Amino acid sequence: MSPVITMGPFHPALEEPYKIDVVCEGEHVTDASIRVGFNFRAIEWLAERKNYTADIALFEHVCGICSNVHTLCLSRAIETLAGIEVPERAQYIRVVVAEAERLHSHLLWAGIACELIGFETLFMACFGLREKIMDVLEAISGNRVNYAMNRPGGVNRDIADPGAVLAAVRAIADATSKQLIPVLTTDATVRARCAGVGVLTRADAIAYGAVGPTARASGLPQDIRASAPYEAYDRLLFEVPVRQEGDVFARVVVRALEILESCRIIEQAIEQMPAGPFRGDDYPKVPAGEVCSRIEGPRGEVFYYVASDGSDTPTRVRVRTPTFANMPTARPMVLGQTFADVPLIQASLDPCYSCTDR
Amino acid sequence: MTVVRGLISLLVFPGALFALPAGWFMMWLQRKINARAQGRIGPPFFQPFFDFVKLLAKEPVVRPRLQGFLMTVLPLAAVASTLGAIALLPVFPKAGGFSGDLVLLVSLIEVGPLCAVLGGFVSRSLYGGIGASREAVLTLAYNVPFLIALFALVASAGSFSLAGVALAAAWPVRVLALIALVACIPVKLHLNPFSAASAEQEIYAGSTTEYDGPRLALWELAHALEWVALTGLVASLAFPVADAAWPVRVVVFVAVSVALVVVLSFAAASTARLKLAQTARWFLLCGSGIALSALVVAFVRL
Amino acid sequence: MDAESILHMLDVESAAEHRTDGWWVDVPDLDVRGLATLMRTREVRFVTLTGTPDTAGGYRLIYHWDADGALLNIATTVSAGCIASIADIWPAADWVERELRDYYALVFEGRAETPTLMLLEGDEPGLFSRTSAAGREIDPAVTARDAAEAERKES
Amino acid sequence: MNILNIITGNVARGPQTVRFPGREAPAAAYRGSVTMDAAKCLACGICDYVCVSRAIAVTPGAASCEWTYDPGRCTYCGRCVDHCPVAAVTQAGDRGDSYARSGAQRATVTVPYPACPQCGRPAMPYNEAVLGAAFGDVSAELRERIHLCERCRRRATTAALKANFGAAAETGRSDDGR
Repeated sequence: MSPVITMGPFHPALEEPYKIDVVCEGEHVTDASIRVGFNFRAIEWLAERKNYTADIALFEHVCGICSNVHTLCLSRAIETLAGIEVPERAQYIRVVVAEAERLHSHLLWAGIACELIGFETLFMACFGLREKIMDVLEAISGNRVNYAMNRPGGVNRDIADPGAVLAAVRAIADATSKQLIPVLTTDATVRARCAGVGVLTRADAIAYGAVGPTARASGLPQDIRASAPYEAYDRLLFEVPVRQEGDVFARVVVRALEILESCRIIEQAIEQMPAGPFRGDDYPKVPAGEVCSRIEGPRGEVFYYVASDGSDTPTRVRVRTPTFANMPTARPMVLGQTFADVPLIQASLDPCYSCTDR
Repeated sequence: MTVVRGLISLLVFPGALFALPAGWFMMWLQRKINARAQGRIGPPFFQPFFDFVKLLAKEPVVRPRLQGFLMTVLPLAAVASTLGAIALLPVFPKAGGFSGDLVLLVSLIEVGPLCAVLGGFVSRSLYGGIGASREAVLTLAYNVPFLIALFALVASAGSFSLAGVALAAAWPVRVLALIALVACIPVKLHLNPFSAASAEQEIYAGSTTEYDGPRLALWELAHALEWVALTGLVASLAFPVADAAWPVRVVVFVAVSVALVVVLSFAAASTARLKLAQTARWFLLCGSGIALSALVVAFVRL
Repeated sequence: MDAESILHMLDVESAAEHRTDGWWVDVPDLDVRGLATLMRTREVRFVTLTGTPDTAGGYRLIYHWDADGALLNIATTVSAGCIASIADIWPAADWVERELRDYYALVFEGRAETPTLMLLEGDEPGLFSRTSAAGREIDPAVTARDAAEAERKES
Repeated sequence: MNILNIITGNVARGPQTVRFPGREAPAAAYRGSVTMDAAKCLACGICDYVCVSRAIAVTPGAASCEWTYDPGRCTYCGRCVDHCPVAAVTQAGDRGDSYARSGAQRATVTVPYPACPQCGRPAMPYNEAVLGAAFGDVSAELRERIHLCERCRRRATTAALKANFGAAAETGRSDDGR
């Protein structure tokens, strides 16, 4: 008898509703199927009925954790379509906010991964660090999660106190390199839970279209920030960490190294940031046409397609969130693994179901 | 061992009157240490007691009669047997005990996990069942070093009585055997890194998932008593103060037990949870290795 | 493999247009499966598939590919409401095909089954293209039964 | 054993938990609930236009304009504040009160239309800054006319046009040399 164990839609390992039916033989997983759609809000349909300014606020709410990537990607799509130049200062501010969001997202993920392997002390340490970057984001934008920073043609707010951002980021880089990374990479119990678990081969990563840290941990060096630089990324030095193993441990290491890279990027951006205007015209005139826009979110490539008929309302907005691409890879990852690893494996993708469901 | 003395050790010390508050205190201490290690405040002093009273006051879910009966009897049996085990602890090595009480103690300690396994299965919950099977596998695994270690002590002391073991076991054997015994405690108490049987992120509360109200309160009670029984066993074997007055013995017993709680709590706070297979492998290789070395030392000495 | 070589292999170089957001090409009678196989062998990453209603009552499908970091958008038109599935060649396309069925009731031929992705099991596909009997669009938040009820009350 | 460093650090530092109600004040830029100053409002409806969640509704009436705001619907994105041409809309810098009933904090502000200096009927509110942004150099004539209600303004404009045409016609006629 192989029992089907249902995880979700409500389960202590998941922050959001989704369902994974796991077929087990003993403790080993022989099959798995994933159900999403519990959070479906038809945001793409709504977007076709609201003007561009309201749409940016609408897409801010696709996700609670990576809200900035959605407004940034949509703003960039509108700018490309309307031919708007973004002032240089705004480009740097966008980079700072985007990387701060990556820090916050990766630290949140690291904490949850620790919690799933029962390592509560490390979970608290990660969330303590995350609190620092949340404070920075609140100081910049006035809110902890939905930053409302981007508008077509610039950003809504200036960074009033770059020194405080720099200090917080340095503290995070310091704690990450001195405390978090050594524990995550050398602790015997963490290694025992993560190394060799949930392997996604390079071939599977390509076939399933994996993006972001998931792809990079499987040996695919893809990063939109490097391959098609946007905003100020072409003027900033950073590395794209890639690992070949494809297991949970590789994904832990990739994200941990990305935390350090993000700190590096923010430091450079704050130092290079020129003075000047940071926002453009209030109402962009969007001509008829269609455009694609891609940026590298914390979880991977965010893709927007916007079609316009020249009015103040788009005719179609299509969003492909990173989790939408990454989530199906959970199936090849869990096959043959033990049931105890399933929560950790699905979490190692850094899944965001509200993003996926839209 | 007179009847009066037996009753006193069952009901007063180290039995119910002492063990209940002591168990709650140890649970509180573990949670408090865990919280402080994580930079949190932690629960108030009476929290485990409040939890117990709150659960007792809740109206239980109506169940089929046989299932309801079993789900009440099994935790009760766990409470009773653990209390019996505590009563046998050789806190006063010279005062009581009988030949072979070690065997009785071991079997009483084993009743608790056995009840948990059965309790998980009779609750007819998928997660309860998985928790129960994990509990069963782990019980098998840790009992290998647990029994070998005790046997090493017996071999060294040449006696199957707890008092004899406490007084006569050779120190090299004793240290090795106690290390093996201490390593077994986290499995029984569901503490990291050996807490696979109650991994909430995977299987909710494991074998007690379906338990509620007074029935869950009984499990909590059994759990609190297990704390006292297991730390007490190690404490009474580690520091047998044969010649001192009884208050000194009590103080030493309590102090060593609490010190053990502190050590176990910090160990739990600084580790992640190992998987079932990894836990079992650890006990069959490392745990048994330590216990076997104790046994070898015991026989070489003989 | 870079985008220009792919366009050359597809023999649509002349029709392709290079814009700031990547290459765009319209291929009305696109051999979707042939394209998918070519991309799979050349390791050109499948980004996603966009479906959008066109003015002629059909649907415009845009296959987005990532060729060495450059975006390659190959569009085709679906007038009969069905097109070949590429989910067996690209597992990455599985979810997006299911989603397009949910939104516009598009049929992807060659799939063993197309379960719902965003909708509940057994829901009518074509959520975004639902219109009432009077020709008005229906809010996706309103169930089909509620919409029929409201219409009956009005009339 | 780096985890032990974290643990000893935590133990040495003591609990980081903030006990209720000892909460830190929000950041200076905090985006709280929205308020509107009727004295500055132009009743243009831009806040309604940019509001994604329909938390703000601007309903024009005959003699005044109703501005309603429901914090329960608000996403606190701040678009209304950013886009208000006269800075009539502002956001509170604190977290506000909690409430139990849906719509309990709904606020309505009535923006009265000022009376027309000529006929006394309601006219549209006006603002110097917006006037400058819309027309550049504001002539004295325009400034005078801007306070009028729509009807009086039309009349004034017609009168002015007529006067101009009339003058032109007069001169034209005289030029004709009839």
